[in-house]
Amino acid sequence: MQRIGVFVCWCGTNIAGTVDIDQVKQAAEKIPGVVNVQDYQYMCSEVGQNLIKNAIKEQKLDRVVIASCSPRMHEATFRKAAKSAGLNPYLVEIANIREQCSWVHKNKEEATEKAIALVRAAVAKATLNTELVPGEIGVEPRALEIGGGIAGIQTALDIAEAGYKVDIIEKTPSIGGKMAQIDKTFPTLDCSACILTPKMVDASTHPNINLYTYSEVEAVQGYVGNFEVTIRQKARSVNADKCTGCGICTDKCPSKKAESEFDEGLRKRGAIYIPFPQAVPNVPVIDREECLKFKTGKCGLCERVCPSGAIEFNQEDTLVTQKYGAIVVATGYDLINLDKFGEYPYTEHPDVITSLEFERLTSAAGPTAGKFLRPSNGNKPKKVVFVQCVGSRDKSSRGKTYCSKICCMYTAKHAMLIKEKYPEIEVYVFYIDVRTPGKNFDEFQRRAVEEYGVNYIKGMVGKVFPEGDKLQVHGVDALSSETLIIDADMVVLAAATKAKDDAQELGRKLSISTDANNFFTEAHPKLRPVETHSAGIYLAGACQGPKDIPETVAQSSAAAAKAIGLLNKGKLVNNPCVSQVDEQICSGCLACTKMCPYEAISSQVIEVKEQGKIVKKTVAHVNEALCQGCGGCTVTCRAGALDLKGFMNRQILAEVDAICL
Amino acid sequence: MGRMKIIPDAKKKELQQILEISGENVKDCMQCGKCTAGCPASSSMDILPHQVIRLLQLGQLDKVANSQTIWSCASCFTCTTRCPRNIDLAKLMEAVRLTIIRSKGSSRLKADDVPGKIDPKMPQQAIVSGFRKYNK
Amino acid sequence: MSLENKQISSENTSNFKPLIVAFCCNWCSYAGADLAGTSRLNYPANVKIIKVPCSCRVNPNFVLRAFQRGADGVVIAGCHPGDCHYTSGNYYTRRRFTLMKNLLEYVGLEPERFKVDWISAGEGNKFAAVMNEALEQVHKLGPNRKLRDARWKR
Amino acid sequence: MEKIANKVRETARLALANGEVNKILGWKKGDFWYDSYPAFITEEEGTASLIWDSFCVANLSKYLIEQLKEDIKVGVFLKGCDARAFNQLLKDNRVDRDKVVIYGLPCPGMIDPEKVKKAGLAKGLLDVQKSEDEVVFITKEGEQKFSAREFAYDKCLTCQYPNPVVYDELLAEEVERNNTTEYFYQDVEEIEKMSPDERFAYWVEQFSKCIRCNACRNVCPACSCEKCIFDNSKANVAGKAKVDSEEQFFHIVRAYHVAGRCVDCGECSRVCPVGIPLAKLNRKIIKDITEFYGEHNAGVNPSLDAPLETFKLEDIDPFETRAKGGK
Amino acid sequence: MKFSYYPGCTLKTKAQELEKFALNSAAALGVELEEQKEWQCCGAVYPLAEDEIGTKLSSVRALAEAAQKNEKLITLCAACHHVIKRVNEDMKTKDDVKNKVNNYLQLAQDYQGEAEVIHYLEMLRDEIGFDKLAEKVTNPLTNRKIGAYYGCLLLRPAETMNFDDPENPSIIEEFIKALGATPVKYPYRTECCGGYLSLDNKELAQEMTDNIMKSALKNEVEELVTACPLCKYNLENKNGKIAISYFTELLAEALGVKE
Repeated sequence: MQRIGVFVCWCGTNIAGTVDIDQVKQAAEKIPGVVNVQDYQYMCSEVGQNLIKNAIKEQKLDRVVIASCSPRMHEATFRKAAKSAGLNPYLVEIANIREQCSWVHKNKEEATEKAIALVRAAVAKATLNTELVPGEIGVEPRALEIGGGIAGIQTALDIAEAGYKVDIIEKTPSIGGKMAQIDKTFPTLDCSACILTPKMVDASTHPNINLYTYSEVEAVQGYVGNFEVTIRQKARSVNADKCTGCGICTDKCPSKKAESEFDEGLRKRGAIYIPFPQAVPNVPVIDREECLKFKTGKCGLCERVCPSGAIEFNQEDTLVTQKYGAIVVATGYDLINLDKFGEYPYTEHPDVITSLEFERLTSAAGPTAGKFLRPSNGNKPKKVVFVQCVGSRDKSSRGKTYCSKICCMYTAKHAMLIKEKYPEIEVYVFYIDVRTPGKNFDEFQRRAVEEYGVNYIKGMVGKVFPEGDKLQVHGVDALSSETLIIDADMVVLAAATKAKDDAQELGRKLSISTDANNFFTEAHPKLRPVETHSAGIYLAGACQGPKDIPETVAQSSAAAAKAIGLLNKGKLVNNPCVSQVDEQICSGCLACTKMCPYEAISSQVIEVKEQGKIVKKTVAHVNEALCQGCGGCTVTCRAGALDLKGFMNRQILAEVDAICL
Repeated sequence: MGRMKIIPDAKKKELQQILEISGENVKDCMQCGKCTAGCPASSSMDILPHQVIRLLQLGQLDKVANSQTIWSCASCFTCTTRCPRNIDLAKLMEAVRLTIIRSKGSSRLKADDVPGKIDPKMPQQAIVSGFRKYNK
Repeated sequence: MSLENKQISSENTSNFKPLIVAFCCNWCSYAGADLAGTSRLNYPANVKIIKVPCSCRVNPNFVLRAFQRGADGVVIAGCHPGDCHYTSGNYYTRRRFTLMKNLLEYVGLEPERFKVDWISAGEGNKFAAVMNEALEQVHKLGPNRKLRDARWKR
Repeated sequence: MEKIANKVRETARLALANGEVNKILGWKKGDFWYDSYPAFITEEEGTASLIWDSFCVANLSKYLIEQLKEDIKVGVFLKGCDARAFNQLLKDNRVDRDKVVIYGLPCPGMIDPEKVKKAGLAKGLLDVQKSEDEVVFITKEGEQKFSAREFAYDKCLTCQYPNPVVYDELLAEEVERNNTTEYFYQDVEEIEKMSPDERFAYWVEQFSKCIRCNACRNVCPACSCEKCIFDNSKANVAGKAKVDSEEQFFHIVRAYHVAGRCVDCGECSRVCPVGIPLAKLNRKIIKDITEFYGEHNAGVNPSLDAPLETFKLEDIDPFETRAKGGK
Repeated sequence: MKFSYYPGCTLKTKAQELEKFALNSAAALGVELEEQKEWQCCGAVYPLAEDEIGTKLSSVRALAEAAQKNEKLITLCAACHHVIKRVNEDMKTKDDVKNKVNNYLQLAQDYQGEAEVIHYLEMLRDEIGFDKLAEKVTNPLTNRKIGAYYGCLLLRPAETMNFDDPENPSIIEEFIKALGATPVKYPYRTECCGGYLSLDNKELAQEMTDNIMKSALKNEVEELVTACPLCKYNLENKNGKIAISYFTELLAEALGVKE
């Protein structure tokens, strides 16, 4: 028979006000196996903890049940106390009689009755508790950065500076991301390229950083400290070691029909191309869907003109597998597709553009060399209308319910950029609310109104009617309740931001969750904003939710700090509440291996004695380092050969029985 | 004429009835004005579509019921289709119209008036629609 | 109807104090229950919670055992689909208990007696509401005699 | 069928003779007109006793688990439903495909002796012969012909897979059966239509007959655990007292354990000595799986994931009471 | 190809051409439109109130008849299409409406939204295909610049009507192209003509149609087509410069079955 001690906490009046402590004590004393019952005002205090420690030693307790607040609050505290008194911490059980009893029930009699039932259940479970010892696992001192935008670059630089190796995987041919496309940044209006390009160069030259551009995550295996990631390096068709970046191939390429991704389709590019002049690495890539050589077998001009023989048409995708201790996800965002917003004829009319296209149109390195001209006819516009919240804060099926967060500020920036270069252009901004929380943000937006004379109109645009060479904008000024018609030359739409289309797919590979909008979910919205529910995987930037550059950079450094902290540990202890296989009972059907979310169960062949003979038998085998302890396999296992330590079938059934007494 | 101060009252029984008949939740509206901006009939409305919802949010049903607006609405569903908050304003307009014409003797269109309003080319559809919209 | 079931149904129902056993996943629903506590929301004391790491740890055996031992209602609460701490545990819960719930109804259990719901760590309100609703419905149905083992007296 | 029966015997004899297999698993005749037993034959001459008639209903695939523990190669005769069972065992790693030679027998449907007895035709019956759609009862007095459907097992009436889905050699032409799917879940729907109390009363009556003989478990190709949880005292669910609650527990869990894995061979109902319609539980689950997750015929395509071992993000969610967001 | 056909009142009186040409063309295309036996007026406007049941019954009768015959229900008049399609959606999704209507109607079998409602234009697009239609044109309407006037009722609300992109539709333009004519897009083609306002507020209706006609003129539309008798009336009433016809008339002409 076990020697169980029960400790009932008053929590001041928090518990004692609603639960009759004496009655609970009396009831606990009657439970078989309970040899010592004590109460105290604050069991979590040092005095309270000493009470427990002394009882363990003096009464030779081998199980401890504490009736107190939620285990989420102080389970760790009490386990530590038990450990210091020489008791395995997993022999401690908590009966939650505060959050789930005294705080939610008013009737003292009923609350007391329930508290007793909860204590009974905790004792029933504790009776069956066993000593559990966590194992130790090593940590691979290398981090992986998925995404090479500003978030990825910042995180990688921070980790590299701390002395750890970092690999950056970037899907496109160059690092830089959205920030590289942006002309100026708010709220200071400094040039985006001027502040980003040096960081891109730093990342490419840092001895601890290795770039995998034009690459994607193929598969992820392993667990915190020991991830094994397979990286698919897509065939660039150009040998990066031989290429000098001279650019002759891109000039000579006869196919110039493809739309430049970097210039948002406002400019054409060749089939062999460098995305933008400052690209890192400065190595071209062949777009095989556009290239004449790949399409027709003829051409091969680039190969002939390349002075260093770097063109390799027969290159194939290569797979690289690498071990990492930590992973930071920084895959960024996209703008939503505006096809369904036919009232703003974005797909029909070239002078209706998105905000990202606007960035390219005002950029000195953009298709118009920074001259702000109408895409339809190359003339300078006289009136420009900005429409905010296109698809943001939109509950309908074509939009996103959330606020895209960055549009108020960049629209003010766009308006100012126009006014600064061309004060004579009339600028109108339709908005629902202007949201500018952030250092110097509101001042920035007010400057647009007060100094630059941008016309802010609270209201939306109903429809844009192309009339002749004008865009007739039908809107409303909700403050004066007047309907407006503006004969504009250009309309700029602040399209909602969205998570990357393949976020869910990547999430599945990494075993991290996404929210209803496909943004990755942080472990806690306030207290663990850069961690995920999967240990060792962190989030940075807009892949977690809409974010501007300052916030992205802050979060990136935070994620880097978390990753560095992990890599720095060298060793980790794992959760001992993992699944175990009863090999005698296991029939080897391996259904468990199929459902395990962590691929922690594999099969192994063992030898067993059956009727005097040694026979080989296939059984399931749990990798305790991979198992996270969800317990899902225990239900898949019909025979009950799989059980979860700390939450064994017998323990839970005992709790059910005790509660139903 | 001085300006009256209104007392917001979103719990009024009549208002609740409007919300029930329409099945719409006016609280969802954030007053972006897109309904008004796109309304083809707004020129003959004394209260603009987004103001209709605002007044309902404030419990000022009377102002809406006494407006020309509800009779100018052609139920063209342009606002319904574009509303970023999924509010069907056409249904709210209808609900307000119904509370008026459902009370006895309050039909807006009397049978006797019809001959004066139609011409030989006018299709049945117009007359039936009109009766359904203006009469009970 | 066999003898033992008759005994139960003749129990005095006027003082009926239903018992609801709730299996709550550690990461979402148990935390949601804690939040209900921290927010001092009220729900009846007849709801008793058993903590499991994930809703996918709940074996149909546990549910049957609870009914066997006298529970009048059973609730399984887990993270919302997509939010599982273990990424996909609750998707299995959803499939398993979609079938199990139908099977239990097929052998005659009233649908109101067995529920599965998704309650996040931030949904203290929902936790209280779900429990209140479950209790109210079970109260209407009266004491459960189905699947119950008459040898166990509560 | 007799022609095919000859082929059965010849095939078995040859296989043993040329050493293709060490043992043959088939059927042999019992004492009565309706009896047939599994036959385990290792000698050539033994093959003469093999039969193939309208009473070869027993599913032989599950015997393979035991047989294959020896290091031998076994030849086995499998009908459509038996072959699905074999696939399910294969999926559960309970049999080794390399150690089995399957002789497939397209099945014209088996005759239910109970139906014959009920019709009062059993008396003095010497032999029963079946051809295509007709069944002939032979007594001393003479012959009587009936439509075969009248006397077929219920499970055969709704059978969707009369032809083996896996075999090494097919011993006859594939058969065609026009069983409509509308009829398919009639038994389940009858129960679904009842009120909860009626359903409970129905099942209590059925379950209370249970004598826990485990015949259903032993015959079931999806019940192949080395040690059943109900025999495992550590699992703490092994209650076997003769009380309703424990019988209900057993039968509900039994049905759940074969969910998505039951090949709908109906053997559980057939072998139950007290006549509990166990298949109606299994078929309820099959019906639900089909409705919720799409058709899944266990044992037909062993490469498909079992419904309870996988999921889809967009699976129906009967539990979402307060939807997040939206109107 | 056989459909259950619901004509509606206006087609039997003021809009007889809409129907006549539709039936001629259907015959030429090998499509059988079987007119429902005892159809009743749909009410011309969809009852927007949640508590309206009586005004939905005639639509349900038509739907139930089509469902019973296991045929798609085809409509011609935009208003009828709008009403019947939306009532069908209610019968599919609103339990309250479903129960009340079925309680009232006491049909042989409860109606739960089984029928599929399609507009004649959808039939041309989805059942026949505009490419196939183009092959059957014997009298192509070459060199005619035709504008589509969509109006409201076919397009909106988008999710229920599921007819075309409500802001940038293309079905009628594709139809015009299939007949060999040149479709002209003009920005007001989906704006409201005023509908029933022409009964009670003629000035407003006038203003609304003026905007549409101006937009059509400016974009050099030579003739307009529509599927709605009331739209046709409103547009016609105000204008002499652009001819307005039903889309079926164009169809009949192109198929050579106008006379």
